[in-house]
Amino acid sequence: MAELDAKRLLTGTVSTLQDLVGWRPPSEPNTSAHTPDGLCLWLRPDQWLLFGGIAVRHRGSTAVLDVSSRWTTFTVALDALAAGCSLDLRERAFAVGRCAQTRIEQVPVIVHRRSADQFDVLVERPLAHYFGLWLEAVGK
Amino acid sequence: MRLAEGGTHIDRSRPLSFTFDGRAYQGFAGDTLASALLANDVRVVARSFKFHRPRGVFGVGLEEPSALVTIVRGPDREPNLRATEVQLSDGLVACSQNAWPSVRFDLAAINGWLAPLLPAGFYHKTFKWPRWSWYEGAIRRTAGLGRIAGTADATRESKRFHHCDVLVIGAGAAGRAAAEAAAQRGADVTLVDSGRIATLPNVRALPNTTAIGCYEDRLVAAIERIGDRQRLWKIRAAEIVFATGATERPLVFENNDRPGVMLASAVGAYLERYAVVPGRNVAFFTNNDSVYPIAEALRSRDVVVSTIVDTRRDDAVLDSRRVDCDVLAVSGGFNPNLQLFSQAAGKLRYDEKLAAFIPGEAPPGLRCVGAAAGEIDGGVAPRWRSPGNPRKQWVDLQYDVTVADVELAAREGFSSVEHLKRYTSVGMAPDQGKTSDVNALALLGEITGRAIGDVGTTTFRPPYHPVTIAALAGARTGSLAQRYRRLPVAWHEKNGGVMEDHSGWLRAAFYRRDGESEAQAIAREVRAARFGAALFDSSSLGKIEVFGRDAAEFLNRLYVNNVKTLAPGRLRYGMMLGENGVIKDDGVFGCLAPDHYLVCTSSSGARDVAFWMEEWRQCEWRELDVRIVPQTAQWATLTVSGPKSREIVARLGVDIDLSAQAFPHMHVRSGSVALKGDPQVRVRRASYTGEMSFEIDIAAEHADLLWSRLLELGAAENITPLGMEALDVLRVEKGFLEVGVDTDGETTPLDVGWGEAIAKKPEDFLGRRSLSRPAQQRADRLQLVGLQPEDPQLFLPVGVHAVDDAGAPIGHVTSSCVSPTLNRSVAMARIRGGAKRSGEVIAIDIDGTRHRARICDRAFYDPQGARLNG
Amino acid sequence: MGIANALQNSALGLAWHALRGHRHWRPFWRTPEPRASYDVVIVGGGGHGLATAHALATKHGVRSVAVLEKGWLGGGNTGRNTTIVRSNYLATPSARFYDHSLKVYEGLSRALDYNVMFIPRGVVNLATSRFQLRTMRRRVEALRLAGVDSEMLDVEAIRALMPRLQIRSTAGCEVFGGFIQRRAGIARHDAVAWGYARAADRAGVDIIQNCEVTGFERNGDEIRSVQTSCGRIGVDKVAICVAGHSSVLAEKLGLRLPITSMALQAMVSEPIKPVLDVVLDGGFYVSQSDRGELVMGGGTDVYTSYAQRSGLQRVEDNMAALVDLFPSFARLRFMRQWAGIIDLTPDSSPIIDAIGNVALSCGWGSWGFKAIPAGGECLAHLIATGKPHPLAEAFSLERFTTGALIDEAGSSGGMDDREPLL
Amino acid sequence: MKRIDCPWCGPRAENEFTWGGEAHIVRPGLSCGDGQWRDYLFTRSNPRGAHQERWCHTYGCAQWFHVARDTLTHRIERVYAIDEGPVDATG
Repeated sequence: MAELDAKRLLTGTVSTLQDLVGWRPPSEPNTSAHTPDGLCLWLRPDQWLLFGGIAVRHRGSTAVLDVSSRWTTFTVALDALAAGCSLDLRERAFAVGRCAQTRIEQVPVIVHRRSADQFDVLVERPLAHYFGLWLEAVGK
Repeated sequence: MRLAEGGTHIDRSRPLSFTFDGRAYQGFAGDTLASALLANDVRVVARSFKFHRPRGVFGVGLEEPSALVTIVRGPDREPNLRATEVQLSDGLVACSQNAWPSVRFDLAAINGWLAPLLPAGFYHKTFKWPRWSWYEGAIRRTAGLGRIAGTADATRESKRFHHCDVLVIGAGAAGRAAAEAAAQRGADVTLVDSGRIATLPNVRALPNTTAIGCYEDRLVAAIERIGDRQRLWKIRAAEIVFATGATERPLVFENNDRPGVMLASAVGAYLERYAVVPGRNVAFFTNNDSVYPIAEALRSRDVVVSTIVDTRRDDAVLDSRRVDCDVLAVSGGFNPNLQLFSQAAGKLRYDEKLAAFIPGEAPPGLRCVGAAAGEIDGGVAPRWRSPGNPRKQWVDLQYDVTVADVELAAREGFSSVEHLKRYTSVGMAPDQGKTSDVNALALLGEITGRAIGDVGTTTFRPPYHPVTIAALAGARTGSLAQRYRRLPVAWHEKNGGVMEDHSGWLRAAFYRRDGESEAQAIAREVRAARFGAALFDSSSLGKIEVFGRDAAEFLNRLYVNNVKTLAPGRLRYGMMLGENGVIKDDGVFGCLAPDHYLVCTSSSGARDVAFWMEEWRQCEWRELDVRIVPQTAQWATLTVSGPKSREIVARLGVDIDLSAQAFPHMHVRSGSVALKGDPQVRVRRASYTGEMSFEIDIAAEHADLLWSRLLELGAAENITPLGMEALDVLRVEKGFLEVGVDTDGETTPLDVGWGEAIAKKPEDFLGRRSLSRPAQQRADRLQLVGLQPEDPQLFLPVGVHAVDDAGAPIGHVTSSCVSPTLNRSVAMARIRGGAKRSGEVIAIDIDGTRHRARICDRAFYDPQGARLNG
Repeated sequence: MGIANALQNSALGLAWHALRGHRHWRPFWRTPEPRASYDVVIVGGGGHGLATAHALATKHGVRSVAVLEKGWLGGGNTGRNTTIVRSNYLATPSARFYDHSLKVYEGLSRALDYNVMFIPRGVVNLATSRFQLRTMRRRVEALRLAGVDSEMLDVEAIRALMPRLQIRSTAGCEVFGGFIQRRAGIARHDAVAWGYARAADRAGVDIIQNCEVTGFERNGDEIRSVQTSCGRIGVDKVAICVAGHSSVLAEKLGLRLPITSMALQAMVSEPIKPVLDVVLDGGFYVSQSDRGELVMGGGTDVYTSYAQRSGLQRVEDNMAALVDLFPSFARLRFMRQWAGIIDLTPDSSPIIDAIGNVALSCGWGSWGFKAIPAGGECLAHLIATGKPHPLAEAFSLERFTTGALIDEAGSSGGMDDREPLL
Repeated sequence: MKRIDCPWCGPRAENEFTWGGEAHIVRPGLSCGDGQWRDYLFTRSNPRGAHQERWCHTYGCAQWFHVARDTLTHRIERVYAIDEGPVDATG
C-alpha cells in the first residue's frame, strides 16, 4: 500500500493535454508509458492516470486533477489476481507494462502489470478495506 | 471381496480404516468409498427416494444413481454424495441416508407395498380435500434425500480464472491424443479430468477436476476436488475438445434395481482398478459385445462367471431360465456423454446403429472425439423393456421411476419428452438421468409408436454433476458477503458509532454513549446541531466535476433548474429527472469557474448520476465540449453545522474569509488549511440541517486528521459527532425532502411543489416533456406536504396511511419525528391533492385507530431560513 | 369405463385404478385436429392462455375456443418459474388483482379437480436497513387497507420462522425486521398448466400442441384468420398470451409494445429433508419444494434475449446470497439451472387490453405465475364482454401514453442494477 | 457468460458491461405529442433476432458503443462507434 504517492488524473485529448502538460500521454488503449512526469496509464480515450505530482490546473475541458487519495494501490501476485480477475493474464495477452480496468468480484479495479508475477491493483478508497479482506481470503 | 493381487488405483501398503453406519472397515489408499464397501461385501448402502427399496453400488463413477451416502465431519455433514465419488481417507465417517431405523431395515419400505397406489403424479390426483396442507407436511418429511448440518461451514472455497487455446475435457485415450496433437501444433493446452491424469509434454493437466458447465463463448466451469474442498475453475478457451466418453446404460427388467445388479463396465472397472469383485458368482445380461472381455478378465482371476445372457441370442429363454449368481452385470449399450456439448449449443442426432444420441452440428470451436463422438463398438440390439410386471422394472433408479410410470404418462397424454420428464420426474434427480434418459425416451417412443429420433431428447442443464453451494459462493461469504463502502474517517467505529448500511456505505446511525438510550443519543446530537455545533462525516456525498466551454449548457439540460444564471462562487439546490419525469436525484451544484462546475449528488445517486451524465454526453450531446470526472472517493467531506460552526472552522486556519459578508450561505470557496502539508480544501456553505453549515472537502488521506482537529478545536463548544438518525430529524424539522424516502418511482417535481420554479425555465431539460402528460397534471396526485398531529406527542410512524371518511387510503407518511427542537411531532406525507389542502385536518390510521392531523407547510422550523445565513 | 370417469381424481379413484393396473386413466386432454374456425383462438398454451380458455368456456359459455401452443403445454415460463404465489404488491390496483388470484389459488385444486399443491407457507421479505424497514411499513399498511393480509415481523419472529437464518453477519449486514404474507406460498407450476388444460379440455376447448402461429390475415382493422403450421384457422377474436414472445406476435399484427424480453435465471439444489418452512422473497428468493429441493432465483440478465441459456454469473451471485442468509446450507449441492424469457414492462405491471378484435395479455415479467387465475379471468372477461374487468382496468396500454404508470419495481422482484464504475 | 468486443479494450467478460437498450431512438422535442413521447420512452422493437443496441464498458473504459446482436443466438454481428448511424437490419 502506497497511498501517499501523488497521483493525477488527466482528462482531455492527447494533443490538448500535450499543450497543457508538455508531453503526449499514451494513445494505445490499455498501455502505460513513462513520461517526464512519471508513469502514465491509459484509462479511457480521454482519461489517463499519472503517478506523479504535477500542478493541478485546467483549460476548458482539458484538466489535471489531484487523485492521490482516490485510489489505494495493492501489490498482487499473479495467482491471487487470477482468483478473481477474468482478464486473460497470459503474458502474450497482457505483457509487462499493460494496464486495464476491470472488476474483481464486486470491486472495480485498475490492473497494471509491473513484472511477470507482480501487479499493481488500484481500488477506489471506499472499497479498499473490502478488497484487502478479499486479498487476505484468497491468499489463504 | 478383494482379490489378493492387482488393482491399478490402490496402494496396498497404505491401509485405511473407515466406518459406514457405525461399523468399522478397512480399505486402501486409492479406494473410493464404493470400492472399499464392495471389498468388504457391503451390499446394501442406501434406500431409494420414493419406495425406500434397498440399493447397492450400481456404477463406478459420477453416473452412480443408487449409492448415495452422507459424509460426516465433526458437526459438519455433506449429504447426497455418490459412494463412487468419495475418495477413501483414514477415519472417514460415512453413513446411509433416507432410511429409518436403518438401511437394512427401513420402515418407510412400506411405500414399496403401497406402490400400486403411488404411481407417477399420484399426489395430483388426491389430497385435494379438505386441502393439500393437511397432508403436505407428512409427505414433505418423507421426501428429500439426506440431511444437512445445523451448523455453519466456516471454510471458504476458492475460485480461479484460466485461459487457454485448447481445452480438452476428459483424459481418456481420445482426450490424451487430442491434447498431445494440439500441444504439438504449439497451442496452449489444458486437459481436465475427474480422475487422475498421466503427465503429457506441454499440456497443463488439471486432475480431479470435473467440467460441470459449458456456457456462452466457450466458458467452461469446472470443479477441482482438493481433499474435501472444492475449487471452481472458470476456463475460457478458444477451442474445446469434448473427450467426455460414454456411459453404459442398464437393461430394464423386473427388479433391476436390486443390490447386486450393476453396470457391467463398473464390474470391470472395480476389478481392474481396485481388484474388487462385488460377489462370488457373476452373471452377465447384455445386448452387446462389451461384456465379453470383462467376463474373460474375471475368469482369468478365477472368479466364477456362471452365465452370460445375451439378448441377441437367448431372448427366448429369458423368462424360463433360472440363473444363480450374487452379481448381475448388465449392459444395455452406451450413451456418449454429450451433456456439456449440448449445453454449448451443440446439436445431437440419434444413431440407429449405436441406439444412442451422437454429436450433430457443432458450433465453431467445439468438437467431440472418441466415444463421445460415437466411436463405440456397435452390435447393440436395442431392448428397452422386458416381459413381466412393468411396475417392477426401473427406468430411473434415483427417483424410482418405473416402466409403469412411463406407460401411465403416455396413457394420460404426456407424450412430449419434456412432459414425461415433468410428469414422472425421470431424469430430474441429481444424476440428471445419466443412466436413465435414453432408456426413458426410447420406451416412450416404443409406447407411443414414434421413432426415438422423433421423440427427441430433453435439454441438458448445468451442472453436469452437483456442486456444493460453498464452491459457487467462493470467497463471498462471512465478512466478504456484503461489499460496503467505508468512510475515510476511522474514528466513528472506535468511538461508539453504530455503523449501519446506508445505500451501500457503512455510516454511523448515531454515536452511543454510556447509559444513553438510542433516542437520547439522537436527541443529544440534534440539540448540538441546533444550539451548538455538530460534526458530520458526509464523505459519501457524490462529488462530480464538470469541465468545459459547454459545461453550463450541459448541466442546464440535466437540471430542472436554470443553470446558466449561476455566477462563479455560487451554489444552487437542484433536481434531476429521469426522462419519465420522475425525480432521479437532488443536491447542490456550484459554479467554480465559467468552464468548471461541481455537481453534488446524494450518496446513493453518486455513481448512477455520473454514469447517466456520461451516457448523455457520449451518446446524445457529442457536440458539447464537456468532460465529467467523478471525484467522490478523492474528496472527504466533513461538515460543521450549528450556530457555533463559524468560530470553530475559523480556528482551523483556512485562507478563506469566512465572514457572512464575504462568504454567505449557498456559496463555495477554495483554499488551503493549516494542517500538515497545507492541504487544499473546498468549502461549501450549504445546509441539510437548517443551521449555518460549512461543508469542507479535503483529500481523503487528510480526513482523519481534519476530523480530530475539528473535535479539538470545537471542544469548548462541545462539538458533537452527528449520526444519520439525528440528521434525519434535523432535515424533517426543516421539511427538506429526501429522494427515495419522500419520493418514489412515480414522484415528479410537480408533486413536491416545484411547478412554478420549472415554469420559469425556458429551455427543455431531461424529463420535462413527461411532466405535461395528463396523469402528471392531475390534481389528485400524491403531493408532498407537512403534517402535524393534533396530539403533539403522537409519533406518526413512517408508512402509516391517511384515510378518507370511507376508510380508503388518500396518502401516507414519508418522514417523521418527534422534534426535540419544537417538542412536538411533525411529519411529511404524500397526500392526494395535498398541495391545495393546507390547513385541512385529515385522519391517520395507525393499526386501525384513527388520529387527527393537520396538513401544513413542510418547513416546521425556521421557515424563513434566517438561521442558515447567520 | 363409467366408473373410471366417475372416479377420476380421488383417493378412491386411485385405488380403483390401482386394482386395474392404472390401465384405464384417460388422457388429460384430447389431441383434436384444428377446426376451420373458432369464436376465439388463444395463442399460447401456458398458464395464462389455458386459464383464459377455461374461463371463457366455464364462466362465459364460449365453447368454440382453441388454444394454439407452438411447443408443449406449459413449456414456457409456466414450467420454468419459481412457483411463488403472493399478493403483497404496493399499488392498490395490483394488490387487489393479485389477491383475487391468490384467493382462486386457495381453492384451485378442488375447482380443477386436480391437486396443484398450493401450500400457504407464508412469504417473508427482510429489511436489512432502517430505510428498508420504513419503506416496508408503507407497503404493509397499504396492503392492510386494501384488505390484503400482511404483517410486520420483528427479529425474534423472523428467527422463529427461519431458525437457520443468519440475523447478523460478520460483514455488518443485519436483519432489522421484515414482513410476512401468511396466505402466500407456492404451488406446483406444471400442475397448474395441466390442471387448467384438463379442465378446459373437458369444457370443450380444443388444445392444439405443436401448432405455431406464423401470421394473421386481417380485414380492415379486424383479424379474420390465423395462419399456423397446422393450416389456416378462421377467428372472431384472437388472444395473445405468449409472455416473452409478445413482441414477436405483435410484430406479425403490426403492433409495437412497451415490452422488453430478457432471460431470468432459476436454479435448484439437491433434495434434502425440510430445512426451510417459509418462502423468502426479495432480490434473491428461495423456497423448499415438497420434493426437498431449494428452488431459487434472483436477478435478470439485463439485455434483450430470447435465448433460454443458462449463465454462470447469476448462480455465483445467488449462491453467495444464499450462504450469507443461511450459512448452514454451504455444503448442500446446487443441482440444476435453467432460464426463462420474461416480458418486462417499464413499470413492472402487466398489460391486459384489446386492440380491435385482438386481446393482449402480457408484461407478466417474473411475476406471471401467481397471476394465472386472475389473468385468465380478466382476459376472458375482456374478450367476452368487450369491457375491461374491474380488477384489470388499471392495466391498460393507454397508461403508457397518459403516464398513469403503476410502478411495482419495488415489489415485483425487480431487476438488479449493475453499479457503474466511473 | 458472454464476451463482448469493446472497441477500445477488446474482448471482455459480459459482467464488465452495461446494456443501454435499443439504439438509434431519436429524442423528440418538447412540442411532440403524447403518443410520440410514449414511443420514445417505452415502445421498443424487442425483436427475436437482429437487434441494434447500446452498450457501455462500465467496468472498463466507460465508453459507449453500438452493437448489432442477434437476440436469439446472442451472436454479435458487429460492433460500431457510438456516432455511427443504424446499420442495415440484415446485418
